[in-house]
Order: sequence, then structure tokens, then C-alpha cells
Amino acid sequence: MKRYSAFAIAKNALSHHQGWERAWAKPQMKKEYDAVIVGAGGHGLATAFYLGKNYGITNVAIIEKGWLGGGNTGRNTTIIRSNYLQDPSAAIYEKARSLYETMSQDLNYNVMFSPRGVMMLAQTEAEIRGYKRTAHANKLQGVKTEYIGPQKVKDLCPIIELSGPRYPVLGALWQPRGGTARHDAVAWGYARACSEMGMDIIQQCEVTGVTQSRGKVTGLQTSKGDIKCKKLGIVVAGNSGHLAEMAGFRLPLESVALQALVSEPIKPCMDVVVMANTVHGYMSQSDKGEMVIGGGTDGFNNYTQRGSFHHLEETVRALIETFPMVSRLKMLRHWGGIVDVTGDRSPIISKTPLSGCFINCGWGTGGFKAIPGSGWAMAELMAKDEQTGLGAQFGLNRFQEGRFIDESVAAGVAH
Amino acid sequence: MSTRLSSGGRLIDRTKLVEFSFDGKRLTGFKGDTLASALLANGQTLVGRSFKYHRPRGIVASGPEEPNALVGLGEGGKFEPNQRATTTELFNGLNAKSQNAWPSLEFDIGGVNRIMSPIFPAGFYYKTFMFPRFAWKHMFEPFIRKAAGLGAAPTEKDDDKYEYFYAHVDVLIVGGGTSGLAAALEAGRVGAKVLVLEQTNTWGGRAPVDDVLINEKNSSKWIKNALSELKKMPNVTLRARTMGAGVYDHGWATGYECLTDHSPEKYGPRHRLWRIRAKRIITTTGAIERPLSFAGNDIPAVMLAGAVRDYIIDYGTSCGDVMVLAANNDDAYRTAIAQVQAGLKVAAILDARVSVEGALPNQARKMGIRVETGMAISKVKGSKKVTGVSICLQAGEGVPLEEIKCDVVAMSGGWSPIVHLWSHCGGKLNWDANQAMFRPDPERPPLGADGTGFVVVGGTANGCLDAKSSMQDAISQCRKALKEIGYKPKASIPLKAFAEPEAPIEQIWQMPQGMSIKLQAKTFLDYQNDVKVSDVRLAALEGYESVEHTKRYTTLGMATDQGKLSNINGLAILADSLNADIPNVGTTTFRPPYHPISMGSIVGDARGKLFKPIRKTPIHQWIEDNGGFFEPVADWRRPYCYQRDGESVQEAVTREILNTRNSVGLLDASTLGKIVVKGPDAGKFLDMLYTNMMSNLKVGRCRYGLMCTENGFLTDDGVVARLDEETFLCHTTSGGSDRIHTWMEEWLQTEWWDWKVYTANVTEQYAQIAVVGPNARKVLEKLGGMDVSAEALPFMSFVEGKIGGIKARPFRISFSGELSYEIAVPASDGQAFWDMCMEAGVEYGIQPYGTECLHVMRAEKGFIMIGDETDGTVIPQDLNLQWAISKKKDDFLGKRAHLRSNMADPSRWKLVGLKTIDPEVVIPDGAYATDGTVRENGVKNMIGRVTSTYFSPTLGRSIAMGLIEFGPDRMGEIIDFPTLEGEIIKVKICDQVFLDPEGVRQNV
Amino acid sequence: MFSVTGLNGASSNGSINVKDAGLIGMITLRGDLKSDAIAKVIKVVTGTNIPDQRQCVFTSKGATAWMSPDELLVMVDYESVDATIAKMEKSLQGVHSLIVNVSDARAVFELTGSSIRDVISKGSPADMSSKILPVGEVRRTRIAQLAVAFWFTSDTTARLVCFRSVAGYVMDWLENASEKGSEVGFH
Amino acid sequence: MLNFRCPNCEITADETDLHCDGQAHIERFGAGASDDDLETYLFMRHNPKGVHFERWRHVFGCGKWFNAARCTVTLEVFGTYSAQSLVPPKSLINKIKKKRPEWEGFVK
Repeated sequence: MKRYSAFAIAKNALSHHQGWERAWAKPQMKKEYDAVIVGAGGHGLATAFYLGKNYGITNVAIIEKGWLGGGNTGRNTTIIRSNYLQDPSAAIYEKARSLYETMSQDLNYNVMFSPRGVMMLAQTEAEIRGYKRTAHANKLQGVKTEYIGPQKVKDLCPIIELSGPRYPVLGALWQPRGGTARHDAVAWGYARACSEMGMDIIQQCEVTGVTQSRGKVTGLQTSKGDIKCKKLGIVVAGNSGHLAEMAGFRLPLESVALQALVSEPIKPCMDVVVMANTVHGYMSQSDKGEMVIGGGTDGFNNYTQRGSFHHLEETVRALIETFPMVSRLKMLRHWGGIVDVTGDRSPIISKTPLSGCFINCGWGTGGFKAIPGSGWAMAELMAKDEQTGLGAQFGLNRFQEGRFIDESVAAGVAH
Repeated sequence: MSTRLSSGGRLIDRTKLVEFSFDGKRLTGFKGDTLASALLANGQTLVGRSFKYHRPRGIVASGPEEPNALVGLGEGGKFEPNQRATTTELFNGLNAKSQNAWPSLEFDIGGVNRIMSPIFPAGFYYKTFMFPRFAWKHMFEPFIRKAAGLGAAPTEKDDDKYEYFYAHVDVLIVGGGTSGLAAALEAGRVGAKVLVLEQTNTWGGRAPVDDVLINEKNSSKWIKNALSELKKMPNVTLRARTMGAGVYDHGWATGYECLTDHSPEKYGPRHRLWRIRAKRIITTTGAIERPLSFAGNDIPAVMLAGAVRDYIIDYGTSCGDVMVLAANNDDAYRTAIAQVQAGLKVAAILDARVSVEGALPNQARKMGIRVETGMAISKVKGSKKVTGVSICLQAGEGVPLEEIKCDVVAMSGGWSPIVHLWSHCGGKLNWDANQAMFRPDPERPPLGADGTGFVVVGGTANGCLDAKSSMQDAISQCRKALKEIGYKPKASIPLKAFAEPEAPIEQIWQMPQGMSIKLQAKTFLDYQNDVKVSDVRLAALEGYESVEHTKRYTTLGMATDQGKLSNINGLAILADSLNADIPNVGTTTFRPPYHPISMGSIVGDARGKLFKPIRKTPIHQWIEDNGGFFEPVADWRRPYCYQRDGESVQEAVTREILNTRNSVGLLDASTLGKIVVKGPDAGKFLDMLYTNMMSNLKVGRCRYGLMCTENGFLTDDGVVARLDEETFLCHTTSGGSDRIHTWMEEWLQTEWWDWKVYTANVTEQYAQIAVVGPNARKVLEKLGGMDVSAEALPFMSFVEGKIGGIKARPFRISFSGELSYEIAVPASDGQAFWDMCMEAGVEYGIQPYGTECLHVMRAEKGFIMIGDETDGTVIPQDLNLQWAISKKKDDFLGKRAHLRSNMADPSRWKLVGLKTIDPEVVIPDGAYATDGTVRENGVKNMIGRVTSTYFSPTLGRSIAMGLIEFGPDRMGEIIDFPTLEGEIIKVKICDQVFLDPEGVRQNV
Repeated sequence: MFSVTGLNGASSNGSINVKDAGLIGMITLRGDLKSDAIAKVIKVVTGTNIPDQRQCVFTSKGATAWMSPDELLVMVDYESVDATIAKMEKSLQGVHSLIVNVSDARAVFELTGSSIRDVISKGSPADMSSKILPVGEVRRTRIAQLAVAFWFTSDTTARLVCFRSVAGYVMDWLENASEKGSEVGFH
Repeated sequence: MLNFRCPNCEITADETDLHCDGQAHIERFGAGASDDDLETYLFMRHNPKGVHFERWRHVFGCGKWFNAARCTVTLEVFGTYSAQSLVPPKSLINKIKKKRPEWEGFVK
């Protein structure tokens, strides 16, 4: 596959860009693979990528019901941060963040990772205490964060109103190396890299059954025929429960709609990502100039990729309180993504009751930032068949043991 | 050049001059103009710059689909970027500025990008800017960000106000054209409750522009009559300047009413967001004309044919003296005819179709207009403005045959029904190859609460492009909808609409058919985002085959017009590139709103003091008037402390603590939750809710209790008092009253509905005032009316009676370790009681105290605080509260959960007291303890954390509590707390009770 | 002698008039609304029958409003609340029920004007048409972000009840929603 | 923006007057339960693409809970019924079966 570079673009310009190759191949599905990943979203593709890169397993198929990157990978607010409180979370999100730093070079695909900094506003005394606690934990975990005062908040983000009548800005937890990336590019970049390693990405192929023998997975039935495989990774976010049912087990998951919206594009006015958890809203400005805004989830199970309007109200209400200039912008469009949420709001990267079958799900509202770390951990789990390493604590057994990874403690609800 | 015609203009009032400015130029227009029509009348062809290449852009359309003519409007707190000139009604003093150009619209430095465009194809940025690694954030991205974006960001607070309006109707009709009005008459006449929304300020839609006759008369007459009939119906509401913005589940829709945008001097809300619940939604939203894809189709003065016609007929404005019209359908000929009728010239009509024999083309021919069939535009000449076109064969590759001079190019690629509202909530579309359009599939409508379709589409929006059938369709769709919701429409009054018949359209997706790659790179699909035919073909070539991939890779349809002009053309090019049919490629998802709505309208009145309710206790105003420094506690505000002149917050807190410990303090504790639980099974019920036994509490006595979730975690605490044999009063935390009351009712209604228990949340019935300190009793005795002695009212008991003439229920409970009375009085008497206490306490130096004093005093006593010692992951055992966990009870909420392996793990962090070796040093909030070892993954091993940390003025040293691994077994051990600054604080583990462990002070 | 309402006499005059209705005795009664004992006690203290679902019934003595399938709101003079409660408790002795004084926990607004329905429709998702909400029917819903209950006492008068702690917010909200220049003209 | 008829006060209420409380008919496992049962009780929720039985509270209205049968894909509401029931009413089950012949039926 040809490398991407400024030189390649200049060269292709001469031939009116008629000479570019496909970014990823369009292969015929084989009858058998060493490993099959169901779900060609960011997490699934990253899993495949690290199976190949870290463990040399490249006889891999990635099966996708729709189009690659067409789920939540392509409909989130693209925030990347790792200022988590609990150790297992901080470890996996920090791994992910550090992989994002070099992703463009690793994949030879510009994913536009922009470490512009993420701040989480403290707007009550309880939040101050919570974020100071996180700052202390992060320091010991090796995650670079800082608790900053209101003046620094204002310096970093001049459009913020510090003295809101209801919730003044009292400080913030600041992660200077957090930021954003171009979400679609992450999926496309991984897809291109997987394809280059010889893996087969099969789009528009729906899984209809999981075959097993004596408690061990043997393959899949799909709309494009049967496949045999030794290892199966299920990485399908909101559809996990459905796939798990085919594989014969249940998951502690519920699927709900998470909402987001963008404004019309304006000239740059905000060079950081701001999250305000007390008022449930977060915002950043995309490279196109749109203000990208995320809010809360609906309270009911939902597969429609639409949400209820009143959640937008709450989000925008909060943002106007904190960023008064937002009021005179216009909402361009809003949409919902279906997120799968677990009992402790932390993900599942786990072996399952079916031997050889592994599950990665439950990322809830915070999956995008985790993609490389999640793939890294899932690849390790699948390769070693052992609940170890980065994903060790995210096993399904934690619910029975009463061992939770609860981030709501300090981080509030938003991701 | 565009200019004002000497006559005509259906919508303008030539007697009323309106002054406005554009980029500082003072210009005039007429009342009834839009900003776009007025700019055209003033010859202003260039109005903006495109997003990516900063190419010159002119007005293309006449409605909200306009992608180019976006301006910044107004000043200061009234400034708004990205306003569409085509939907902005002109008013005196309107001040518009062009966007995305620097230093000026005419000479935009960003225009350099245009020259570079060959190396900026779709997705180029994914392929470069990767080295060196830091460069993206620090070099490339800032450059791209600056070049991108459209209008300037507003900088000031919004001067305007906004509001909501909730409306419930039988039928919501969106679109006040002739189809919408016909449907409204149908629904109105049967008595249905009807709301009709029209986004512009005029009713009747395009019919008057298109020379439609209704019942053999000019359509304007019929429109006028229809309106007057509708206005007389009490069951019908008509709303102009109100856009149907979005359709949501269960028949919910939003309407965006613009109240003062057209006359800013008018007082009142600027926008009103209608939130409509309708049994049926009928969309008669018409259609949008498609551009044609030929090289140079983005040059200013290349316009949609329908828009050119609108400007002539509605605004008496020509878009150019000499027009070339490019088309693939008959309707476009109306524009040429209008141009000639207005005294202007049509140099040629280039019809891509080979055979053109319809009534309209023949009429054009009769008028002497040159009609060329099977012909196309090879390329438009000009840079900032059209100067001519070179023409070619549609069937060929674009060899120029002839150059024709002109100053406006009108184009029409056919019409696309506006199906957005149908699609927002899941309505599906069919591809109608004959008419070259997507139209609603009536078999797959959006489904409502009852599982039936709740949106119907009528008229042009339903694909009935000709006047004859469109009104008839709207009527029959409306009748169908009325029947579905139980109305029985009578035979409708016959209606005959007429317009010249039209021959079939031909699908033309690029012009000419075999255009070279060079021409493709000059042929624009998305004007605002600069997406060209070549970009879509490149996306397909590189494997971005799904329509969503192509959209995202090229940014086609992602501009502020959301692809209203570009999507269908782009889809067709993609389908062609993939050798697929258009329906197999599909469409991208339609998302609300139909066109952008102000953020202000989404928020409505909830801003400033109406942002979010603040709950106020009966003493709130007094606190505010007496130096109270508030902090939010749930939705309440509580005073952190009372600051005196010249005093720091810390000094105030210290003073309050010492005064309360040494004499007497007064606390407004009204925010504490109070829930009455009554019934024969009340004791049994509370035994399930609390970890302790409550059923054996004696009448007149109080007991501290803990509540856990079913997952075992501590969720609330408080004192329970037994009012009588069957009645308990449960106190909760300030934030917990509604949550715990709901929790109780949930168990009673959904699990134990056979238990005889009623609950009532009486939190707000009482003001609860704590009189605290060694002199507390003396203060109350002064007020008189009740024996508050230790004998009559011992610790952990309560009585009822009157104090100082006010009905009161004092509880002898203490969160400070002092002699303390928490006195509940009716909320209406709360302030009076507070005042009495303050007055009676003068001789003891009584002072009010705030929450921080409360926190420090309870920490001195080692009392836990929900939210400090707990965070949703802490179980009572972690806090050494085993004494409050009944061993006698078979079950309580959370009991089983505590047995799980992780919760029974002896290494769980447990609560202890912490004393810094240096008594002056206070452990920072949130600090973790370490033991100097490092875990496998490089994390410094944490062995605990601080939960409450203060400087105690009473003890003159720092005190803290924390959760420490094996803490209670490590009394006297010294451990490390590293700070954020990298220092280590040495801390000794001790008992958590720092003051008066025997409880002498509170038991007097 | 000391008592003040949460509204403290506030009022406003916009497209409708809003004023503090003053201290009103309010008692929550929970129990089996179908029981004779409760019917009897309601008759005694307010002179009304048990109201039908969602109804509010009045006599010169007082009023009774249906709140939920097992809850009534009994309204009497503020001064007579204690005596009324004592009377109710006595006559319901042995009957599983709950009687609590909520007079001081609420704020009551008196609304007057012809556009009350329009004003409330700016903040409540309830269908405010007179067909769905005729005079005498209680609606429990929200206004803006708060729980409220209201009922029309005539075509142009209504009462609105909210929690005491948010009385100020509701007053501000009503004043803003009824500001002149923002009339809607829908109902 | 969903809309439900509250069976307790018989008002059709907007989603914003209501609060969803998740799956209905969950069996409580308390003291003495097995680890498996406790896990099921606390975490294993039905998450079907289709018919779902759930609890709602008319929080801004009469304050009472009720149960609803709703499709999570089309958001159609098949019916609402008393929260004081161990299983959905027969008539409702039959109604859903008629509308959705492929539905597997109510599973506790």
C-alpha cells in the first residue's frame, strides 16, 4: 500500500488524483480465520490492529453489519482525556491517550489528534474536593493533570463566564495533554492499517448465529455464509446484548441514547475542551469551527439513534449559563448515539462463559477516547486468553464480587 | 448586473424606503425586501467567501436553502453570525457584514487556497501534516482553524429573550403554501384543532410566482379567501414566520417562531419555540430546486432558476440583464419567460434534453427565445462574477462550441421534495426515477405511540410537482389523516388548480455527461464547503463507498445548509462512480432542525434568575441580608459562613466555631429532609430501609440510622424520631429528602404494596433551627413556654409544645457534640422564631453559623458526613459503623450485598483519624496515602485517602479522617501523604474522635 | 401572629394578574378514598364529597382536591388547621391513613385574567385547552423545572400551588411569562 | 418525546412529567440469596430490541409508579398498567402478540 505524505499528494495532483488506491481492500470472506472480530467500529478495528501488531495474529476477519466506523465511532464528541479517578480506568485511558499521541504516525493516517487540553469545571464545593482528589490520584498514577483556579480557567478559555449567577466557576481539573481527534479518521486509519496487514474487513455482513461445541466457540453464521474461527471477539457496543444472547450468555448492560449537537461554524473562539459536570454539558470547537456539544443520556432503553429534545434543552441551558455567547449561535443539527451502559458505568473487557469468546462493551458515554487502549487490552485478552494486563480489572466477574470501578464518584456523569 | 426593475414586485412596498448597510456601505431597499433581494437590487453580486478555498460567492437561492449568502448581523449583544440574507427581512438600520474574508470581501487573502486547490482534494488532510508530530497541533491545525469557520463568534451576552410555548392540537400543518392552506381548510371545517406554520411572512407559497390559477382565477385571490375563512375559525391557529423545525417521537414537533428579528425595535421575546403535540402532522413543505453540475457553477450570478424568478416577481429585482438558462425540465422555462416579460434578455436556454416539445418551451420559443436542446454549459466564464458561458453538447465531453455573453446564469436540475420532517423520526423514502426525486414512502411512515404513522406528506412535498395534483393531494392526505383520528370529513368543496402542463424531466447529474476530470474539478456540488464532483469520485475511488463515508470524507452536505442543494446531486455522482442505482446508495440521515435555530430558543426563558430554581429556606433572606456567604447544597443555598466586615472566610469560620463551642450558635437546618412514615407496618418498613433496628424505638425517642442501596453502599443517614406507635419522622440529608422519599415510595408501590404504610415528605412544612452550645438551654429557657431541662428533654429525645408562643418540636440531637436543640417550627413562623432566638441570645453573644463551622465541629467529633466520608463506593463497615448494623434482623436493603467477596475483604480501606506530625499542617483535600512501593503497572501504591481534613480551632491543630488499608489495626503508625507539590506529609493514624470522646458536652 | 407566606404578599400585573393567595390551611390525607370513614370525615371538615378523579370540590367551609388514587388535599382556614387535624385524627382512629399539615410547605398563587391558559402553556407540557382542563379539574404537572398543581375556579381565575422553597422562582417565572408584549393568543 | 397514559390518574403525560425507572417485574433477592441470584437481581437487565416492560413514575403528576410495555425500536407503547402486578396483564400480552407475532412473549 502506498504511503500517504505531502509528497504523494503533490505527485497525485499532477494526475488529477486519479492514481490513489483504495484505503482498505474489499476482500471475499474466507471460510476460516484464526480470530474473528465482530464490529468494525473503532474498538473492533483497534483490537484487530493490536492483535496483528502486538501478537502477530493477522489471519483475522472483522465483520461489520453496516459500514465501518458507522456506529458511535462516527457520532461522538471526540474528546480524549484520561483524568480518571480509579486506577484501572486511569491506566487504560492513559494508555489510550498516549497511543493517540502517535497514532497518525503509527497508522500513516492523520487522525488530527489535537492535544489542546481538557478542563473539567468545578462549580460546587463538592466538585472542588472531587477534582482535587482526582488530581492527587492522577499524580500517583502518572497521569499529568492539575487542579487550577478560576483565573487560569479564564486565561485558557476566555469565553467562559466565571461568575454565573447559579454556578460560578470555582476551578477546574486541567489535563493539558487531553484533547480531540477526528473521529472518522480513527476508524479509517485503523481499517487501512488492518487491511495492509492482510486482515479482511467484511462490511454489510450481519452475524446471525454463534456456533459452539462443548462450551467452546467454533465459528459464526453470517448473512454472507458461515465462518470458522478459534477465537471470537464481540465488540459491538449497543448490540452486545443481542450478540451475547446468540452466544448463550447475558450481560449487565442497557442501551440508551446519548445526545449531541453542533452549532454552525464560527471563527476560532475556544482552544480547549470544557466539561461542566454539575450542569451536564461539554463543549469544544472543531477544526471546521462548529461548537461540538455533548449532553446527557435519555433515561429509557432505546435503539433509535434519536433522543428526546428536553435533554438538549438541559445541556444548552447549562452551556449558555457558562458560555453566554452560545445563546446567539444556531444549532445546526442534533443526533443520538446508542450507548451500552453497565451497572458501574465502566466497561467490560472480559472472558465469557463461552470459551474462546471474548467481549468488549459497556463503554457507555466515554468510548471514543478509549479506542486504542481498549483495542490494546482486548487484543491482549484474546491473544493470551487470560484476564490480565490493562483489562484485568474489567472482567464480568466484578459484578458478582461486588468489586466496582465507579467513576461517578468524582467525575459526575459526562464523558 | 443585478438591479431593481422599474415596476413589479409582489411583496415589496415601493412607497416605503428602508435604509441598511452592507460592509459599511449605506444602501436602500423597500419594505418587503429580504436582505438578499435588496443586495441584488443594489447590484451587490459578491456576498461571501466559501469555506475551504475562500472562493467568491454570490446569492444562489431565495429561501432557507441558501448556502452562500451568510452574513453577520447586528452589533454587540444583538450580533449574530451566519444569518441567511435570503430569509432576513429588511428593516431600517439593518447592519450586515460579509464573512470569512480578510482583509475584505473583494480582496481575501484566504483566496490563495483557491490557487492551491489542486493539492487540496477531498481528504487531503488525512494523508499529510503528520510530521513532525507536534506540528499538527502547533502549525497545521491553527492555520486550518483560522481559515475555516464562517462568521465571527459573538462576544457579548445575548440582549434578547426567548420563550417556549406548549401546544396540543389534532392536526399540525407545516407549510402555508396553497397545499397547506387547502389542507387547513379541510381540517378546520370539520372542527379539528389545527395549527398551521409558515416559515416566511407570506402565505401561499410559490403558486403566485408560478402563475398558478385556482378555480380559474389568479391564485392570490384564492389564497386571500382561504386565509380569511381560516382566520374566522376558532379552532384554527395560523402562525407566519414560524418554521416547522423538527419532528420527534410520539407526535411531538417543534416550531420556531421569529417574533422580532424583522423589527428589532419591537419589545418582547425574539424567538418562541413551539413545542407541539399533534395527533397528526401534515407536511406541505414544498420542494427545493437542484443546481446543475457544470464547471464554474459556483461563480457569483450563477443562480437557481426558481430564485431568479422569485426575485423578479416577488421583489421586482433582476438578477442580470442577459440570462443563460440551463435546465433539464420544463418548469425552468418559467424563469426565462419571466425574464423576458420583465423586459430583460435571455441569450439562450440550454436544455440538456434532446427532445423538448412541452407547452412552456414552446411558449418560450414563441417569445423568440433561443432554445438549444441536447446542449449544456461547458464552463462558466468569469471569476468574481459571471461574464458568459461556453456551451457544448450534453452528450459529449465538453468541447466548447460557442461562447455566449451573459451576466446571469439560471440553472435548474429539477426539484427535490422537502422530506426532512417526514424523515426526522424515521419515515422512509422511495426513489422516483420518473421524476428524479426521493419521495416519502407512505408504507413506511414514522410511527407514533400507538404504532401507526403520524406524519403525512401532501402536495409538492409528496412529489406532486404540478399545481393541478399538488393541492388535490394535500387535501386527500389531510382527509386520510382526519379519518385516522376520528373525524368524518364531508365531501370537500371542489377545487381546480391549473398551471401549464410539464413534460417529463430527464435525469442529468453532470453537465456535460462525459465531463473531463479537469471540468469535474471545477464543478461544485456543495458551494459552502467547496465539494466538487471530482471529490466525490475520489472518495468512491478510495473505497469510501457508503454514502456516510463519502459525506464525511468530502464534507458534502455538512455545511450550514445541510446539503439542501447538494445532497441529491452528490448521491447521484456517487452512485454513478460505484455503478450503482441511486436507491441502492441511499441517503444520509436527516437530522433536526430543518434549518438552524438559535440556541437561545432552545433554552427559552431559563436564563439568568430563571436558569434553575434555587430552593430557599424561610431564613434565606435573613441570611442574605446578614453576610451569609452561600454555597449550593443540592438545589438549596446554605451559608458557608457569615462574614463580617473586614473578615476573611477562614476567620469567620474560626469565630463561628469558637463561639458555638464556648457559648451558643444558631444554625438554619431547615434543609434537612423530613419524611413522615405511618402505618401498622411502618416499623417493619423502616427495619428494611435502615441498617439498624427502628421498630423497637420508643415513642418520644430519637435514633441515628443508616441507609444503604441494594448494592450495599451507604446512601443516606439521619435521625429517626418515633412520633407515636404508628408514626415515625425520618430525617434525611439536605440533598436526600426527595431522593429518599422517592426511594420509600418506590418500595411501597412496586415491591411491598401489601404493606400498610403511608409516607409524606414534610421537609418544607418546617423551619428547623438548631440552637447549639453550652448556653443553648439558657436561650430557650428565656423564650419560655416549655421545659427544656435535661430531665424533661434528655439527649436523643423530643417533645412537642410551644416555645415563645410558637408551636415547636425540639429534638435533643447533636451533630456538633455540644448541648444542642434542633427545633422544628412551622415554616411560616421560622423567621419569627429565628429572630426571637437571636434576640434572647444577645446576652450570650449568640451568633449564626454556617455549613463550614458545622463540618469542622462534626469532624472534631469524628462524625461522618454523607458525601465526604462516603462517595457511593463506601459501605458502613468501612466507616466502623458495625454498631449501626442490626444483627437481629433477617434482612434489610443492602444486607446481602455486604456478603460479597469484595465487600467482606478485610483489606478494604477503613476509617480512622489522622493527625499530622506537624500540627499546623493540614492535609490537602483529596490526598492519597502511599507506602513507597510501586505497583506492577508503574503506579505508586496507594493505601488510603483523606476524606475530611480541617484545622480545628477548638484543638488548635489540624485534624483529619481518612480511609486507610487495615487502618483500625494500625493505630499510632505514621504514614505518608504526598502533596501535589511533591512534598510528603507525615501523618499518624489515631482514633477518629478528636474531641470529648465520652460525650460529656452533649449530654448535659 | 408571626406567620408569613413564602411569597410574602408578592404580586405582578402583566397579561394576567398574579398575587399571593395568603395563608391557607392545607392538609394531606392519605388513605382508602373509597372508604366510608374517609368520606364521612371529609364531609364533616369541608362539607364536600370525595372528589372524583382529578377534581377539586368546594363549599363555603373549605375545599377538597383529588391528588392521586390514595391522596386528597383538604383546604380549610389556616387558623383552623390544628383543630381540623385533631378532628380528622379522632374520627379516623383505627383506620389506616395519614394526615399531615402541609399549610406551611406550600405557596398558593391567585391568577386572574383571560390569558391564564396561554401563560401557563409557556412552561407546562399539560394540555391547557378548556376541553381537557375544564374549570374545577386539578392538573398536577410542571412549570419550567418545578412541580406545580393548578385548577381553574372560573374561566378567568385559577389557583396555582407550588412548594414554599421555590415560591420566589415561580413568582418570577409567572411575571416573566405574563410580561406584556409576549402574548401568544393560542387558547 | 414520549407520551404515556398514566393508569393511576388517567392523564396522558409528556415524558418530561415522567421518570423512567428501568425494567419492571424484577424479582428481589435479599438475605440468603445465591451470588448468581443477587447478580441477576442487581445487574442483569433485559435489553431487548423490541418489546420491553418497564417502570415509569408520574413524578410531576400524581407521583405514582406504573408499568408500561414499549418497543425499544419503534418506541410504540402497547399499554400501561398498574405497578402493583407481578406479571403484565394477559390482555396486554395478547395485544402485543397480535401486533408482533414473532415476539417470544413475556420473560421474567
